[in-house]
Order: sequence, then structure tokens, then C-alpha cells
Amino acid sequence: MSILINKNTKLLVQGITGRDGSFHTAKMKAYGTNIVAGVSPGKGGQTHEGIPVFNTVEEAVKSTGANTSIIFVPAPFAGDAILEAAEGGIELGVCISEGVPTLDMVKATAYLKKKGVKLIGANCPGLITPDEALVGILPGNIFMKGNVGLMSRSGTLTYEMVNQLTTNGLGQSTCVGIGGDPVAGLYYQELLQMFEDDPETEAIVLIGEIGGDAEERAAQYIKEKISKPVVAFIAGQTAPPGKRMGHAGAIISSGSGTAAEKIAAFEAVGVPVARRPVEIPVLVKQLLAKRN
Amino acid sequence: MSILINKNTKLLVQGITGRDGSFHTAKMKAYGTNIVAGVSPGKGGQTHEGIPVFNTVEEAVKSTGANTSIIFVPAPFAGDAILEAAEGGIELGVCISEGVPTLDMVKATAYLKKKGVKLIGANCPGLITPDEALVGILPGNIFMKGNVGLMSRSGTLTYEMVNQLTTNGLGQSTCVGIGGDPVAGLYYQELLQMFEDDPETEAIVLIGEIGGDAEERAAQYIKEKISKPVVAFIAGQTAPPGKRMGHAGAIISSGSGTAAEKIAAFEAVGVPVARRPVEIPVLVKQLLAKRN
Amino acid sequence: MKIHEYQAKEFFSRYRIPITREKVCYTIDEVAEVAGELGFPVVVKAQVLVGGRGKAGGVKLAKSMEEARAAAGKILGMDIKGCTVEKVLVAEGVKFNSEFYVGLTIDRNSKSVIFMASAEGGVEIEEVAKENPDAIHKFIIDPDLGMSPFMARKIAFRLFEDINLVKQAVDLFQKLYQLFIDTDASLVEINPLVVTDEGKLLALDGKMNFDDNALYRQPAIAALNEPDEDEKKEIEAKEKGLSYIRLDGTIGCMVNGAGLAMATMDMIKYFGGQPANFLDIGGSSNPQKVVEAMKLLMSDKNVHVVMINIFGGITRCDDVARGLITALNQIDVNIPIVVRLSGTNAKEGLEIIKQANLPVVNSMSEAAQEAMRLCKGCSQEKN
Amino acid sequence: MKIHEYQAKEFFSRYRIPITREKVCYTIDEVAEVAGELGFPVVVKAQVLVGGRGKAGGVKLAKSMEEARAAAGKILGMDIKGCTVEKVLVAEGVKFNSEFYVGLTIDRNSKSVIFMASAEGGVEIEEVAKENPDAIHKFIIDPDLGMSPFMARKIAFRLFEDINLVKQAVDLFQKLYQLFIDTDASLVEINPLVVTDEGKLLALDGKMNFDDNALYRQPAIAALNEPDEDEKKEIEAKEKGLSYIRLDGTIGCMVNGAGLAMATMDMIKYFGGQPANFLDIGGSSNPQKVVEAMKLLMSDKNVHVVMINIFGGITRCDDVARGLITALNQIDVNIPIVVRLSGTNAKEGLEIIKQANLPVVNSMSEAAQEAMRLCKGCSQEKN
Repeated sequence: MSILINKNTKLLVQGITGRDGSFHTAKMKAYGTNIVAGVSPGKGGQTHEGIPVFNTVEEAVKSTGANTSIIFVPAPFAGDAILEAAEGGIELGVCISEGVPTLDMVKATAYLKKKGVKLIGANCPGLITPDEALVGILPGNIFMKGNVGLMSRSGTLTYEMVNQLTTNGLGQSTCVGIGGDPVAGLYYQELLQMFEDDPETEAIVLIGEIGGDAEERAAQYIKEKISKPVVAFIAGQTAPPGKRMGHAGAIISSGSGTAAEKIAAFEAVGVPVARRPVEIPVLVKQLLAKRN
Repeated sequence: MSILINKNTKLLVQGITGRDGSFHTAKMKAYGTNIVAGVSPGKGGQTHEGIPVFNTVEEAVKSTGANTSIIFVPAPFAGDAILEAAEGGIELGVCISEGVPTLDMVKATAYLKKKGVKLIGANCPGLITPDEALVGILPGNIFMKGNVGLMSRSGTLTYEMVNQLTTNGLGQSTCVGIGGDPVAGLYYQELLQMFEDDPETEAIVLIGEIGGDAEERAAQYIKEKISKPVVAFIAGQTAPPGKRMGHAGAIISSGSGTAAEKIAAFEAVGVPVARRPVEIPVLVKQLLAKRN
Repeated sequence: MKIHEYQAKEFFSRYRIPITREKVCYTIDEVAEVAGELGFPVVVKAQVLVGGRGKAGGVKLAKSMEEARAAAGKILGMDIKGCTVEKVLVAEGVKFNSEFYVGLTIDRNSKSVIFMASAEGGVEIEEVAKENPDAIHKFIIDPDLGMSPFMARKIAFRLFEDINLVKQAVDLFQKLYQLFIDTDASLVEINPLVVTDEGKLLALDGKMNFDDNALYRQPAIAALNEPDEDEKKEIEAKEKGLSYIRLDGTIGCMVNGAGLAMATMDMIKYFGGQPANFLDIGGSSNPQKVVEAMKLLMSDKNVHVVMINIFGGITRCDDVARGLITALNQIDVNIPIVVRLSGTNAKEGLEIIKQANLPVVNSMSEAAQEAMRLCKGCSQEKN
Repeated sequence: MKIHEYQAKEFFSRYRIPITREKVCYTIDEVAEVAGELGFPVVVKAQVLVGGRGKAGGVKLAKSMEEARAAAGKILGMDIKGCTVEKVLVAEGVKFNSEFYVGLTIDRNSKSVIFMASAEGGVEIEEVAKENPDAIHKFIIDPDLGMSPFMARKIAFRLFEDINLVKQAVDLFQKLYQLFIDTDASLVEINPLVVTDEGKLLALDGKMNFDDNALYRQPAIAALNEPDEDEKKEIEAKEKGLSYIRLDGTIGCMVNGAGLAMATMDMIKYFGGQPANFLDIGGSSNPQKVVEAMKLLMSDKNVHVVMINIFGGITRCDDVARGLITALNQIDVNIPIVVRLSGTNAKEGLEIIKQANLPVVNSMSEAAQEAMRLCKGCSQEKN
């Protein structure tokens, strides 16, 4: 088991012939992901990296049974690509594109909800179920199959954390980079529930950031619904108020969404918060030991 | 039992202080319908016919628990009124207003579907469950409690049919006027299924009109899903092609949607079609006798 | 409501949908002038609000000034299905490779706008629909998304392989949808949409119908309405709250409700008669409406008997009866009248009718039969 | 991206949202002229892109020409939170009964636009949010419906009882929402929205922020951008693919990824140090980016040590190492550098670093500790 993606994932790549799409298609394929189709309007009928290319998502899904799509199209067209995936019969979309206008995401997420289609991102590194499927731009080699579920708003910080877990013998069930944009697809609560329901996941690592109140809400959700051990980390403890730190999400304004508040929220519901990445595996092991 | 409305219906009247709204509120109340609230922006806090009036549907629902709403507002505002009902927590909207722009109905029905809210109309006479609730402008006195479910695209023709049933001792479970507009709420298929599932209904009368292919689809649906006896009638056998007969729906163009085609469609699936209203009770009695 | 081809194409042009260079003309001299400006060949097309102008000879290609004047002379004043041609559209003749059909309308089943596209353009789409329905691709447009680029692309790839044509089509389809929405249209068609020798998409002919219910918020479109004689009568009736359509029979009917009115006509036919009209007096109880309705029936010289069929709901039968008496006092009615009243206040209404010595019947069937009986008699007298 | 009050109100005016009569002025003489035209009293308001101008004395009421000149003299050139006031807005003084707050922004949780409304207008809404959160009503706007009349009415009835005010508000709210959508705004506020003595709604102050991601399709708005010095540096960095924010510390950092960059700053703080900046070199492997990043760090005189923290994913560590060597050859770097490389091609990268005799560490923690150690040393030397 795992969440969202696994050996049965049949991946479609939207924007497969573009620079990023092409590069990461090769990487994902090398990792062993079952990539069944690509979409690139006007290039239908060709193959790319040995993968059949279609003009539209609908055709690709009908011809190959693709159930998951990763989106590499440029930001101005990403919202439409998400809609096309949902309308075309895809069950899970993963949008890597950075810089998608917020109102495009408002429209897209409303449509996805109506259609019952899941989305990760935009502006995210994607996700991985080690040894089964890589749907994203994460460096596959640092991951190891295991029982820790991980979700994060950040990219490279995720790698840092995963590296800590892996080098300390803690493999992962699924790791999800949810992205840092104001309006995004699946977020902490939905993923917490999925990990809770996944028999393979024994502990959950949640990596947050300053800005917004998603972490505070996640803490509340953990209190109410999650029985598995959760360890958290919050980046941006020293970020100055009112400044954006790369992610649109990372803003502190008027005292809300600070790292201190988020840390307090987690600790109030019994979720230990690591102060440094190295503490993460230690805390996970402690909680797992306590549980067993 | 019955469908859609009954003794537990708590009715809200949108546009209660208008000319039509006011008149029919009195009629419905006199019939015994449980009218709990009215809406008329700017008249919140007043009472009308002894019924409390609110500024918004949301307030009315919160204060009174209204679950059904009848809409009497002028056509240019009817689409918005339907949306307000759905957003405000109403489960069934009944829109009497005539002349609602089609694109307003396209928008409204899409929203209702998303919200899981039911609608009858627009441009319809409403519905009645005899002795329980009248939600519409139908003349209550011609109806009689019983076991025939009736649905119709037309208003006065319905009364004619109901009169035939009642005077021949055939009472009705629920009678629904679905309206004749191009885009409307619940239609034959949904209502056929509701009558099929309603233990009190033993036979169904379907009154159709020329134009569109709703009757043909209903015939197909009856063949596949409906076990109870159905009797049909089609108005407009002599209507000339290409002319509108009052209802926007009643157009015959290029040989599709004619009465002959509709009658053939019903007869092909074993649904007898009355040539004159007087034949309706005869056919119903024959089918009921055959069944028992 | 319908508008002419040249008006539809003015809308296209405003939405930057490519059309031919063209101008509407009212005289042969105008046609000659415009043809001279455009250069030959030109196409001269009758502008009428009915279909089938092609078969009727209302579209002609002219390769010279002489031919243009001749075409205009033939078409202007021509009768097409009862409409006299008062204006023609003169358009540049365009060389093209292939013809397509695209259109938007309302789909009752999906309760949405649908986009229709076919590679079999240039012929009557109704015929394609009958003979080869699979040749028409239909796409439901989600009202929450509108014509999104991906949907436009999906449609375009059904018609074209060349990505350059697909890109032009994506742009055109989005504009066409926006035009449909902005104008509260009920039908927008381009037939044919052609690919010119230069590889450009071009709307050669266009059609637009509009939602009558929305005309109140589309004053610019309402202003384009050109009702014919029958329609004028219908509009006049509508202004009095009546829904009236003239037919060819001899039995005039007055009914409340459209469905019942149609059923009444069917009943007349069932007993071997011919209805002279469809007339729905609606759901109100205003006696004046009955007076107006009687005047309308009397204005039709073919009407030899009047059958009144009322099932009172909102309409009160006594109001109808009172209106009828008033009408008989105001206008000279020298043909028989059969009255059937049921429902709300029927008893009171029948009382009034009886006092006026009018024949009263108990049901629709009886009313139709009685009207037939009286009609035969009166037609013998009159003929 | 932010714009000034006067620019926001120009947008309001274009959308026919009622605003005060007003004009932006750059000199005392201009202020006097405009005040003379408007008639007294007038309000003179500093136009700066930071909040808190009221408390800083940047808003003054003037009842005479003398007072207007005095107010302009005081405000023009004033420093508000590091911004010099270069222009003021001169607006008519309006008599009003009551003040409200209305605003639109994006809500992360509902993934929608939300409308905020409060009867506690005229004060800083952030303070209301903190002290009396229930006084702010929030309404999620369904993107499929937009600001429908019923929703606007629902909001309006929360603020007003008088149906005339409700009607004005319904109209105003719909226009405000359309403005938000049309301009890809991230925030639109009217604070205060007042009811004048004549019973009219009027926007006394306005604020608009925009979604940076959407500026590519909003060229007219992008053209209004007035970056301050720090922002100019950030924009310059962004053009080179870097995300840079200058801070007050002494340890310069260069990191790939925003989250890791923040975590790196936190780590420095954890060991008692102060980061001099946030610097994310992004996910590409272009060595030139590293050169640009080093130049940026060296341009900050407060930087006493550089800490490079790379976790290679898409970024290849050997590319970073190569870029660093190029940078050291191109620019004069006389402060210590600590390098941590992990992930993709870390081994190759570390090899290159070692050959350049730079200190190499194995983890973030170690890197921060080593930077601290070196920084103390260097600061002693430098001071």
C-alpha cells in the first residue's frame, strides 16, 4: 500500500515534448514509473522517449487507460491543462508548473471538486511512492521504501528531511510535495486522512512553513481524526514579518501565520515539532517505540 | 407516502409580497400547506398573511427550517432566486415564473446539480400531493388523494386530465407540472424513478407535448427501469411544423419531436397512449386490473 | 427571434471572426456598385428569414457586372416560402478547399450549451443529422468553464489535422461561444466554415437565433426584429396577453393554457374538423382578454364556428363568461359559439352563459362534436 | 504588487464605484490649486506603498488654503517606514454618518475569493480581526456564480437595514468583485466605505494588491509598479533566476529552494547567528546563477561569511561547485566560505570544492556551526 500513486499508476505527461517535461519524463521512466502516454497538441501520433504522444488528454486516456497526469506546461496554460486532465478522465493530476495565476487555480480547483478529481500542486515537486512510482521532479535516489508518510510545502527541504529519514533507516510509504501557492490541490488534512487510512504508513512527518493557517488547521485535524504518530517541522522561524520568502505562501503579516504560532498549535495537540532537521528521525523513532 | 412534497414540507415563498406570490400564498395556505416563511428583500421583520417575512432565504431557512421554496419573482430575477434558494439550504425549489432567460436556467441548473438541490420548473404550475401539500398554482379542489402519479409539461391540460381521473374515482399520489421551457429542473426520467420508488403510487400518467425528445427518452427509460403501469398522452398532434404553440417547447421542426413519433415511441415499449383525455382513466383502470 | 445572414455576420465581425468582404444592398444599382468595389466573382444572396433560399434560386454566383445585375434583378423581389426578398447580400467570391459546419445551441438533455461540428459542411445540417448523425460531433459546454481552450482544441482536432488550422479554430470557437453567451442566442451557426486556398478559416454563411425570453436585456438585438405579417399578429396578440397562431381551418378556438389549447385542436381533428387557430388566453382572469380574443377570432374570415374551452384554475370561469357577454355586446358575432367551462367558478360561469342563450356542453369531447355539428350547418349557409 | 490609493480609486471610478472628488499632487502649489478647485475642507493624504500613514501623520484635514499648504508642506518629503512621500492625494472633505469596511481577497481554505464586510470601518482591519473577529463577516464567493445579486444582497443586509443603502451596496459589491476578477487582484479594500449625509455610499479610501503570477496578462497594472530600493534588488535578482531578500545579519546564505533556505536561516539562528539574507538560487543547474548569487552576496557589506547549502535534486552539485569556482576567479572574495553539498552529484561537487581548498562540511548543522566559528574570527579581524 501507499497513497495516491503505486505500481498501478498509469501516468500521462502533459507537455511531454517541452524542455522540463521531456527531461523529467526520462527521469521518471528511469525510476520505473509506468508512463503510458504524453500529450502535446499537434504532435499526436508521434512517440517521445518511446511513449505515444496524443493531441488531447481525452484521446490519451481512451487509448491508454492513463489514470494519473503530471503537468509540465507553462504557467499561463497550466490552469487549462488541469481542467483538461479532469475533463478527460484523469483521477489524479500533479501540476509542477510554477507561477500559475491564483484565479486560474480558483477556477480549476472548483471544477476538480465538482468532478471528484484529485490534484497535487501547482508549484510543487510532485510525489513518490518509493520503488513503485515517481510522479514529479524529486530525486528518486534519496528515497527508501518504508512506513513513514511525509508531506511538505517545500521542495528541497523535503529532500533534506527524507535524507535524514533514509540515512537513519526510516523508509517512506509515500512522500508528497504539496506546493506553496495560495490556492492548491490536496493539502494537509486530506493527506493526513489518507495516511491514516493507509495500512502501510505507521508514522507521519508534516513539514510546514510560515504564512497562512494551514498548519494550525492541520493541528486541529490531527487532534480530532488522526491516531497515528505525527512529527512536524516549520521552516521560517527567523523570517522577518511582511516579507515573501520565495514561496508566495511564506508571508508573515500582522502576527498571524508565524512559526511560533504554528509550533505552539502542534505542541498543544501533542505533536512534537523538530527544531532542526536532524531531530526528525529521532522523534519519529521515539513515537514509534512508544506506540509499539 | 408521495413524492417531493407532503405533510412535512415546510414551505418558503420567495416573492411573497408580490401580486402573484401574495395571491397564491393565500390559496396554498387555505389548502393546508405548511407555509413557514416568506422572502421579500427590504420587508424582513414584517408578516404577510400571518407568515413571517425575511430579507434573505438564508435567514428564512435558519429561522424556520424551511425545506422547500416556491418562487414567484419576476422572470429577470428568477434565476438568481433559484440560486439563492439552493445556496440558502432549500432542498426543493419550485419556480413558477414564466419567461426566464434560457442561459439563466443553464447556470442555475448546473449550480443545483453541484449542490444536490432539486428543482421543478421554471414556467410550471407547481405540484400537489392531495390532502397534504399544494406547492404551486394548481386548483386544489379538483385533486383527490389516491394512487396515480401524474407528470405533465402543461398546466391546464393537467387539470383536464386530473379531472378525468378524479371523476372516475382514480385519486392521485402526487401531480407534478414540470413546465415546458427548454431548460428545466426535474423531468420525466427523474420523476418516473421517484414514482417507481414510491410505495403509494400504483400507476403513472405521463402527459407530453410536441417538441424536443424528452418523451422518446422517457419511453426508453420506462422500458429499462419502470415496472409500474404507465399511460401517456401527447398534445399537439395537429400542430403545424415550425410553429410555436405557447410553450417554448412546443416546436416541431424537420420531422423530429412530432406527436406521431412520440406516440410510436411509447407504443413501442408497451405504454398505451390515449387519443383523447377521456381515455386516460379507462386505460389506467385496465392496466391496474391486469396487474392485480 | 431570427436575424438575417448579413446581421449575423456583422456580429461575427465584431467578435473578430473572419468573414468575407460583403455588403447588404437594396437595389440592382447598389449591387452593381458593391460588386464593382469587391471585384469579381461575387455571390449575390437573398436575405430572408426563412430557410431553403438556395433551392429556391436565391443564391447566385456572378463573374461579371452583367451577371451581377442579372442576379440581383432575379433575386430582389423574388418570393421564398411566402417572404418577398427585399435585400441581398453581395459578398466576394472566395476560393476554398473544404467546407465545415459549426454551431452552438441549447441542449435540453444536458441543460447546457452544446457545440456541434461536422466535416460535412455546406449542406443543410438537418439532412446530415437525419442521414448520417455520426458525422455531427457534439460537445457539451460546461457553463462553469465556458469554451475553455482545451475544449476548443478538442473540437478543432476532430475537424482538422493541421495544427495551424487547429489554432485558428480554437480562437474562432472561443469567440463564437462568447458571442452566443453575450447575445443570449439560442442558435449560432457557421455553414459553411471554409478553409481558403491561403489556409485561412473563413465564415462564408452565418445564422443566429435569439432567446425571446432574454430580449428584454438585449435591446440592440430586439431592435433588429423584422416580424412578418403572421408574426405581427402574434406579437399584437401577445401584447394583449394572448398567444395566437393562425392556421388554415374553420373552427376558431379560445382556450386557457397552451397544452389544453393543443389538446383542443387535436380533439377537433379527432372528430374530423380543422382548427382555424391556436389561441391561448393565458392564466389571468381579466374579462377584457376574452373580448380581445373574440375580436381576433372574428378578424379571421375562415372561422365558421367558435369553440371556447376553459378549465379554470387561476382563470375564473365566471370572468370568462362575463368577458364573452361583453364581447358579444361590443362586436357583431354572426356565427355559432360553443362554450365549455370547468373548474374554478364553473357553475357561476355557466349560469351567465345560459342567460345569454349560448349552447353549453360538459366536456371537451362534447364541445368538439357540437362545434362540428354547428360548423357543417353554418358552412352550408355561408357557402 | 501594490498600487497607491489614488490609483486604486481610479480603478474604482472606472468601474463606477462612487469615490470622492480628488486629485494626486506632487508639489505644494499643486495642492493649493486642487484644494481651491475642490473647495474646503479638503483632506491631504500621503501616497506611499506602506501601511500606517495615519499614525505617522500622513493624513491631514485642511479647512483653508493656509492649512492645505501647511499640510502639503509637512507631508510631502515626509518619511513613512523608510518611504519618502513624493505625492499626496487631495480629496474633498465629505460629511458622513457611518463608516464600514469591505474587502475581497483569496481564501486558501475555501480556495475561493472571499468577501469581507464589517460595520467597524475606518480603523485598521487587522486590529478588528485580532480584537473582535466576529465583527468581520466573511462570505465565500463561488467562482461559478461570481458575485450574484442574491449574495451581494445577503452581504448588504449584514451592514445595512435601509433598503436604499442595500440596493446601492448590491450594485457596488458586484462592481467591486468584477474589478477584483478583471484585474487579477489579490486584495481589494474600501476602508472606510461611508454613508454620506445625503444617504449615498462613497469609497473614502481604497487599496488594491495584485497577483504577481498574473501580471503577464495585466500589462496595464504591471506598468504601475513602483518598486522601492530593496524591491528593485529583488526584481533584479529575480531576472537572474534568483529569489533574494536582504536582512540585517552577517552570515550570507546561498541555498536551493525556498523552504530549505528558510530552514538554513533558522539553523543559523539556532546556533546564535544572524542570516544576512534569504537567497534561493532555484532549481536549475546553470553555474552562471551561482556566479550572480555570489556577486549579490558580496555587494552586501554586512556579510562576513558565506554559507552555501545545496541539496541537489534537479540542481546538480557539481554545477554549483563549478559556478562557485568561476565566481571566485571572477570576483574578489576576501571572506570565508562554507560549503555543504548533498544529493545529485554531491561527490563530484565536493571533489571540485576540495581542490579549491574551501572548507567542506557534511550537514546543515555542521555548516551553520562552521559559519559561526569562522564569522566570529573574521568579525574580530574586520572590526
